[in-house]
Amino acid sequence: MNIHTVIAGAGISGIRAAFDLAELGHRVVLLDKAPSSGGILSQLDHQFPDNHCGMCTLLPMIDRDKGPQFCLRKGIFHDHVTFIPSAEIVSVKGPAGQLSVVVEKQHTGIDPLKCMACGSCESVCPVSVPDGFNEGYSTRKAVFLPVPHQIPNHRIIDFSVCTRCGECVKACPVSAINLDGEARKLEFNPVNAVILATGSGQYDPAQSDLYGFGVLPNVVTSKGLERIMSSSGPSKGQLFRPSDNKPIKRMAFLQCVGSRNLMENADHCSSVCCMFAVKEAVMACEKSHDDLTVSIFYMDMRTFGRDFQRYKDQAETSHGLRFIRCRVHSVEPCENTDGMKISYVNDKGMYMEETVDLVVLSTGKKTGLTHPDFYQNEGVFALSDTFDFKDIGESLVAADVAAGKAMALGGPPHTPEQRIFDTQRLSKKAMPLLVLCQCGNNLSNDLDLDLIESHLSAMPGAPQILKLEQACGAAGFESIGTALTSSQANRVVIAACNPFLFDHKIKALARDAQLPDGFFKTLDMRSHVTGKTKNEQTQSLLSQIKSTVNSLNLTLPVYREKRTVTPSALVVGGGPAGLSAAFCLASAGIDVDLLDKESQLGGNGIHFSPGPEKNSLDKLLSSVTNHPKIRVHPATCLTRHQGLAGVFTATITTPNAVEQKIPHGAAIVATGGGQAQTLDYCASQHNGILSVFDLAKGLGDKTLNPLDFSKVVMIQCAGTREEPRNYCSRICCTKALLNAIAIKEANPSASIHIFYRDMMSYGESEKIYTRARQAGILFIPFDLHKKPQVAVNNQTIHVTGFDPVLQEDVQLAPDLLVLSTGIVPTDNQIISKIFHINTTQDGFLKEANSKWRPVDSGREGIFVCGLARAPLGFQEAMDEGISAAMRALRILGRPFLETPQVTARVRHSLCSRCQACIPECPYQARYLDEENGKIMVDSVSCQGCGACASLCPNSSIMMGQFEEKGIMDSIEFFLNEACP
Amino acid sequence: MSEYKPKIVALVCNWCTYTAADLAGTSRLSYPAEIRMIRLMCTGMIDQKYILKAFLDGADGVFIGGCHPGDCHYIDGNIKAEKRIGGTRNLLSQFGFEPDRLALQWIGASEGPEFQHNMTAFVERITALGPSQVADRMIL
Amino acid sequence: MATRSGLEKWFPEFFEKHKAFTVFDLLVTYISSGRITLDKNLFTMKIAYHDPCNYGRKSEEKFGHGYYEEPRWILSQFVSNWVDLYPAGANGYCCGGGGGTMLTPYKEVRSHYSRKKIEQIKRVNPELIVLPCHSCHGQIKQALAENNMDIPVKYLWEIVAEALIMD
Amino acid sequence: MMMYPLNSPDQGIVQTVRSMLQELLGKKLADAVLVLASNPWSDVPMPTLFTDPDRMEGVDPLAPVAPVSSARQASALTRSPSGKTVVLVLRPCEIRALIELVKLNQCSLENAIIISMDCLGRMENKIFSDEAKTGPGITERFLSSPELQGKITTTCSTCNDFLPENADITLCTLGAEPGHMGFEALTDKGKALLESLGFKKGDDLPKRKQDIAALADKRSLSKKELFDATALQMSTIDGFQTFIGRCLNCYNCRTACPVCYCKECVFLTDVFAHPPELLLERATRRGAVKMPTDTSMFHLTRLSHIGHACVGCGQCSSVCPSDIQVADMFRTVSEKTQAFFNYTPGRDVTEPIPQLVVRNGKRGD
Amino acid sequence: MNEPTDTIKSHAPLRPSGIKPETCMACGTCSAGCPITGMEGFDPRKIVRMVLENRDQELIDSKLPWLCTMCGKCEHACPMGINIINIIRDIRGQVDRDKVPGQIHKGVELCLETGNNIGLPGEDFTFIIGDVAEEMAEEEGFEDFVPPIDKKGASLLHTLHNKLVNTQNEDLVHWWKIFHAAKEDFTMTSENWEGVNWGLFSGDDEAMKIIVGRIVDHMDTLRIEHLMYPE
Repeated sequence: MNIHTVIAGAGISGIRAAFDLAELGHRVVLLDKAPSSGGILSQLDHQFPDNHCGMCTLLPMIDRDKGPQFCLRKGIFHDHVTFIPSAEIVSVKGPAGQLSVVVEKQHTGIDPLKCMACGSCESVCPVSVPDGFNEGYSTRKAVFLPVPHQIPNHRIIDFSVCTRCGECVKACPVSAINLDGEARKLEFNPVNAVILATGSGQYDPAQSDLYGFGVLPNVVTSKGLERIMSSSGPSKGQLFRPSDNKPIKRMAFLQCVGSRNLMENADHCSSVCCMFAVKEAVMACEKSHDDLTVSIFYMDMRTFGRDFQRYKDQAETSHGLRFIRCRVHSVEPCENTDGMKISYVNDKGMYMEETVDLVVLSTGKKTGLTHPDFYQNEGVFALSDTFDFKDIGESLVAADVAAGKAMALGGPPHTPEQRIFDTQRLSKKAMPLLVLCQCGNNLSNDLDLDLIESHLSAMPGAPQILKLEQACGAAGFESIGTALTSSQANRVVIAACNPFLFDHKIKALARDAQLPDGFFKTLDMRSHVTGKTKNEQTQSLLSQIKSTVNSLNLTLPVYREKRTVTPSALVVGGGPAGLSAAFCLASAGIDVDLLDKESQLGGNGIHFSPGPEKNSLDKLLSSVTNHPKIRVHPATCLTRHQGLAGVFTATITTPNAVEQKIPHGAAIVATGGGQAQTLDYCASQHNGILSVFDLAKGLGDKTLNPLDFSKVVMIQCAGTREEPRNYCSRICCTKALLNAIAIKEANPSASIHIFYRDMMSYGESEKIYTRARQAGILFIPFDLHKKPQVAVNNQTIHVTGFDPVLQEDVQLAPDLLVLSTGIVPTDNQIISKIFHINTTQDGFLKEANSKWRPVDSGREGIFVCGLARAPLGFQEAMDEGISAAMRALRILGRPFLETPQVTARVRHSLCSRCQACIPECPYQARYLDEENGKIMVDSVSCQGCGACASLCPNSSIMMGQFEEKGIMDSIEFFLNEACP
Repeated sequence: MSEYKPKIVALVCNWCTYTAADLAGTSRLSYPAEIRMIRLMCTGMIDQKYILKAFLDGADGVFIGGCHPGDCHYIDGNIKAEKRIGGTRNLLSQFGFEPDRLALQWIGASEGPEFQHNMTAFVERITALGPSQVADRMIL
Repeated sequence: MATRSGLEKWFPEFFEKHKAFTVFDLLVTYISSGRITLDKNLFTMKIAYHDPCNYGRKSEEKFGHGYYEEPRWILSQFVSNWVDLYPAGANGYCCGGGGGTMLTPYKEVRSHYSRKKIEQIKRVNPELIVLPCHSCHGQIKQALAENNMDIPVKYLWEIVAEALIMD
Repeated sequence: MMMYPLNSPDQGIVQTVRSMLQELLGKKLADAVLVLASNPWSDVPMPTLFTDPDRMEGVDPLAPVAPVSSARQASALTRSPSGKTVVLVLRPCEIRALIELVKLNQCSLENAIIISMDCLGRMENKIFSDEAKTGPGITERFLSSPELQGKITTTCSTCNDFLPENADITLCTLGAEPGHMGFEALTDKGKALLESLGFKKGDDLPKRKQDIAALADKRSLSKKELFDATALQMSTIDGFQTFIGRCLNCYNCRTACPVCYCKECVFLTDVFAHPPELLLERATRRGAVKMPTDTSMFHLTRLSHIGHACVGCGQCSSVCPSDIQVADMFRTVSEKTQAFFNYTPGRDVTEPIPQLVVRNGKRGD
Repeated sequence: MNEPTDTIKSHAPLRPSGIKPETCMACGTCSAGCPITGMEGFDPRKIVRMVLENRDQELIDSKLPWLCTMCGKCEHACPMGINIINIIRDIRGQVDRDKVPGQIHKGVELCLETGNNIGLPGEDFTFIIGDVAEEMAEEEGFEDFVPPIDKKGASLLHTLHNKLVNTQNEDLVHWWKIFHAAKEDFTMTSENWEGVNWGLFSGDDEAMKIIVGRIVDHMDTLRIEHLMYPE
């Protein structure tokens, strides 16, 4: 099989990049150094804002049948993605497009093809070592399951601790263990591209003598706490103190451990730790029913995501979290208890000491990681800032950008698989074939298969039965194939173990037999058969088989709507996000209509002063305007948008008031934002009071001269990060820092004071903050209840503030006062109505899911990016544009969209048109076809949740494979099992 | 008459609780044999008829397991289910069904132990309640 | 500390003609070369070791090496039950008498400072405290007395001297 | 609230009302009127749609009978926009049902004028027919005879929602001296209509408040008795089973029910079309199974589908060929369902249906 | 407004990392870790802040620099590597000598005058040494011990902490015993025997240099090869 892309690192970014490309029809090899997929997220069950998982939201939504339809934590199963665990790329050679990629796959001791995951090996292994999955808070054997919930769930051997005693080899019933194997080299050639998504490690706090990590048992890392609170963790989700399993009453988080520290060579912010800590604090409070005091010791709470500030505020008010602005020096044990003492200086400048039961270290990213030597080879794309910590949403955007680069190297044009169905066979009465695996006779102790066989033959719609010694092997599958050819069976139930493993093979069987995939069902004979006695287990299996056979018998072929996709895109807004989206789409061969209400493209970028940002925008602008695939519509408004994913129509009004219709397959909304206005701080009362953006512009175009300013005061968060605009605009702090540095560099004698609440120099912009301090700029933090006061008297600006370090008032009379007023979206009121998409309470376009679907709107085929969605920087906006384009390509990149198997269908003859199902659909996949007076399902947007079906009182909605009758019958079978 | 064994139908969502059940299964965390599990894509898919059917057909308990709020693969199917099931429980309670016989629990994908614990507890609870009043009636 | 930095700063040529040793260097040399032998049965009580700032942090910063390992090596040669205070080494607490504060009239501040040392000592509860600094010796003795704690304090070289086996 | 009293109208109450409705058409204030009217072919008045005022001689909206819930007819009339103004003369329970149907997009009130009345109840068809035969003017007789008023259905005699809500005009008889009545405007639309018909605003009917309170007390008391008894019977599945024991799966109740809006009931679809094997298997397991099957399932399902929306009209009981007091069960159970959801059917078109909308109360547009 | 140039900030000695005090982000680590934060207004972070604002004189006039033990625990954890100890020492050095509190400067003066910090006359010193040595010689194994003073060509120079010849004579013998056992050819000096250099604490580089110079002189004049650092 041709491999188009090899992706190293199966963390969330790697998975996303893999799905991106797989959805475009590329074949992808995804590998990970670890024996499991999911990266750090396999250990983290909960993500804010809802503090639960939701990882499955990442699964492909278009052409769902190609992807897995179960929890992503279990593993990666996609027709176009091959996952190789315990493997690393060792070399990449050759030109882009024809790379030769050599991968080394570790020998893990257990042959996955033989292993049946019985666990006998583990039970006899004499070794016990700390379990890394639980951050050392539990133990594991040398042969172990690296991630308990993952599939395939065969164990691996950790040869670094294995004593080679051979007990496991003896215990294995299927001789799957080989202690002497060696790493294997696999070569993929030719490969289009390689994506490096290997991620970052975490700073090891044991390397510091300050925090007592590794010495004091109740000092844990944030990841450690996550494990302690996890259901799959050492205490099964109970929040206990590691040293003595006592409940925790007081907990302290220490932020910036290993970050923002020049002495650790860490002049960066790790970006995610603040919100991570707040989330964990909230979870801990919830777990302990708020019988817990949590203190978070911080320098700046970096709530720079659009919705983070409110999340933090909410956490503070509802759980009484204490936020203490002081970096803690070190952690000391208490006398006579397992508690710890922490000292700090409070906001009154007083030295305080307190005792806590648990100290959580918010450890930042690891430093000093280096790229492999092939990193800069042509065709190798590392995720931007591979080694940085990023919020999930941002990681996905970065993955999309890398996938976009890989895609640009060319891949297959999407040629959907042409499935032929044996209509004659399908139209016949349901004839099921039941495959009963005897698992090499291993099941005979637990199950009486003969009895099952005899009982089933008496059942109405009785299945033809094929008993196999081992269904999972190649021979087994061959026999099933033969049985299908030689019989008229048109439904298949395979009762075996580990059905997840069969996913691929079953699809192949279905293809050969010319039957829909959904006509094949697997039944897990091991994990889902309950009961203690053989009789109980046999009965349990029997009723499950009956129910499965029955519901399959009732399953009808799905009418597969083929919707021909209009292969062009609409991009609304010609700022950085819109431009980069348009260019990405055009590069993939898609026609783009780019609309901007202004006559000049560039959005906020037109004010950029000369520099790298301006250069890259100019380059993008010229690429866009000169691209043959892009039609630019300047000074044009969008007035109407109708249709469904793949077949939209937009109505636009040109400058000379002509209406025009533009058909397109997907739309990207990038209508941008601008600087907010404020009335605070005497904003408009003196011409020496400017906004941070106006100052940047003035310094850039030289209309303002730094030498004119001798005393400068800047106030951050002016009118923002408090209700009603309670969000961080993300870029003002960095802009203010750069402004200040520019002034100071040109005019070293100028004094500059910056009043700030939390300096949001996240990630690498921390370096700018450091540089600003070193330039002699003075920073004074303030709280909402002690804002600096500004007055304008006799043409003089007076600023009075309070310096909490000195505990003194500061009086300044600057000749320039700069306010960071933040960012607000433009036009979203109208645009959200035109597209029928939602906005946040602040008027930003709301994405479907801030973590997992960061640029999807709630409606399939419409994507949101840039400032219209959230405040962000120039590069971030361009990246989001690409991300949106990649999402759009899932639709635009294929000639037609097909109905997946589990999809709602309306039986119009029954439908009363009450329309209750329309608002009930979480994907806006239902609509009233007014012309025909029918309720319709947009079968592309429908994800098969069935909320409509359960709602509809006269069952006019059918869910493919989950028909009401089948479920009702199953209930009846289960409740009326006759003892065989 | 041998020891009373309740009949229990579990309607579980594909993404979370079924995954947890699977994890419990593969982790060899055994749960009571009385449970008969039906996998649905989402708890939001649960028609009230399924619950009525189960009780009228002699189930002693109906267990519904879904994703935690906020966790739903389909955004809010679980919340819809919660509301609907609340109504059904209210209805059944008027006909003398103990409300405890119908349980709705959130069990996340990685919560294998929770699944086991919940199932065991539910079976215990139902066993303590004894057979449903429908048992051995000829109604349907 | 003062002498060494003074020499390095103003008399760099000193080191061309002479060699200088710290107390640890000498003791390590004497012990490891067998020039002195120590009685291993004399110090069996629980002994806590205190790191003076001068030999630790400041030495580390000024001269690139903190004397953390050496004294512990010396102790290990003849003391069976010595323990560290927590935190020790580079993050250890000053006795409270550093920086010449023993010579200032701010006794109250000094005692306040030494409460940390006392807390540390209490957590370990030793029978003897050993340290290699005259200042620390004075300050810790004083602090113990102020806290009514009856724990003897000895110089590192003092217990070496006491354990000498003379042939 | 505005009362337009009519003291001792010459023509009598029935004719007064009739004339008023005729005038609405005559003055082109409405395009059509849906109202109960007798006709030569039926012994009970039937809902009738009039466009010609001259054909309205049989109009008798206050007649104590309702052979069918007019809500269904009203719904059929307004299902899709006709552009015509229709006057709907409905009982309070029928309006409530109509409001529920509006929420389910089964009809629209956009161009409707709703006229309702102080509802003193209705008789079963047979009783009405018998009483009507005893002499002329059954309606007028009913309005003034406590004895006849005692012959209304159990549902009506236990109904304390006898005053209309969401109507434009109420035909008021409660509190009026015998033979007197009043027109009450509940909305601006109603007020404008009455005034353009030349009615004069006046005082409230003299005893109206007392009469309403007295009737409410009486009805509430009997309602409580009925509900208590029914709830007791429903409190076990055996009691329920006994209650519906005679059910023959005719689905009359659901056909008559004004809020059971499905085009085709799910019980008539393949979901409940059991093959013989299944029926036999059921019987085999239990040794005996009552036929027809799924009757319990039917009633419970209906309760769970529309319990929240039951407006207590009693049509289900009236149409049951097996004399099952379906309405008693429905009303008793639904009262608790409605309390559970804190929902009152028919109160307000904007009140969301509890089981349907959970998406942050937000409907897509 | 022009920045004054000769400020503590401007000449605050840099740590080897070359970090300027301006790098301070006022995170509070130093103050949180200093055991005397809050005592008499002492607060390392505040001191750094004042230095950054060129409020040198306020610091020089205060007793704050004299409260600090210069232990360096603050610096140890300082994420920005600010050299707080040297700032303290810089301030101490700028204090008028007659305003240096307590014994520190007096000791320095005495040392410059008399060769030791307590102004012990030479004959008293010789007497004490002799007396203690006699006592020690009574112990088994040290019978032949004679304290070497001003021994030319000795191998090792041994300076003394003034308190050993002052209040704590009994502690003189430990090193003598060790040297004796190790057969070390050491010597003390009769003049300028002081091993402690309080110029370090008072911030007095000039005095410090003189006192260190005396040791160099000893080594040269007595032709001693090795020096045991006093502290």
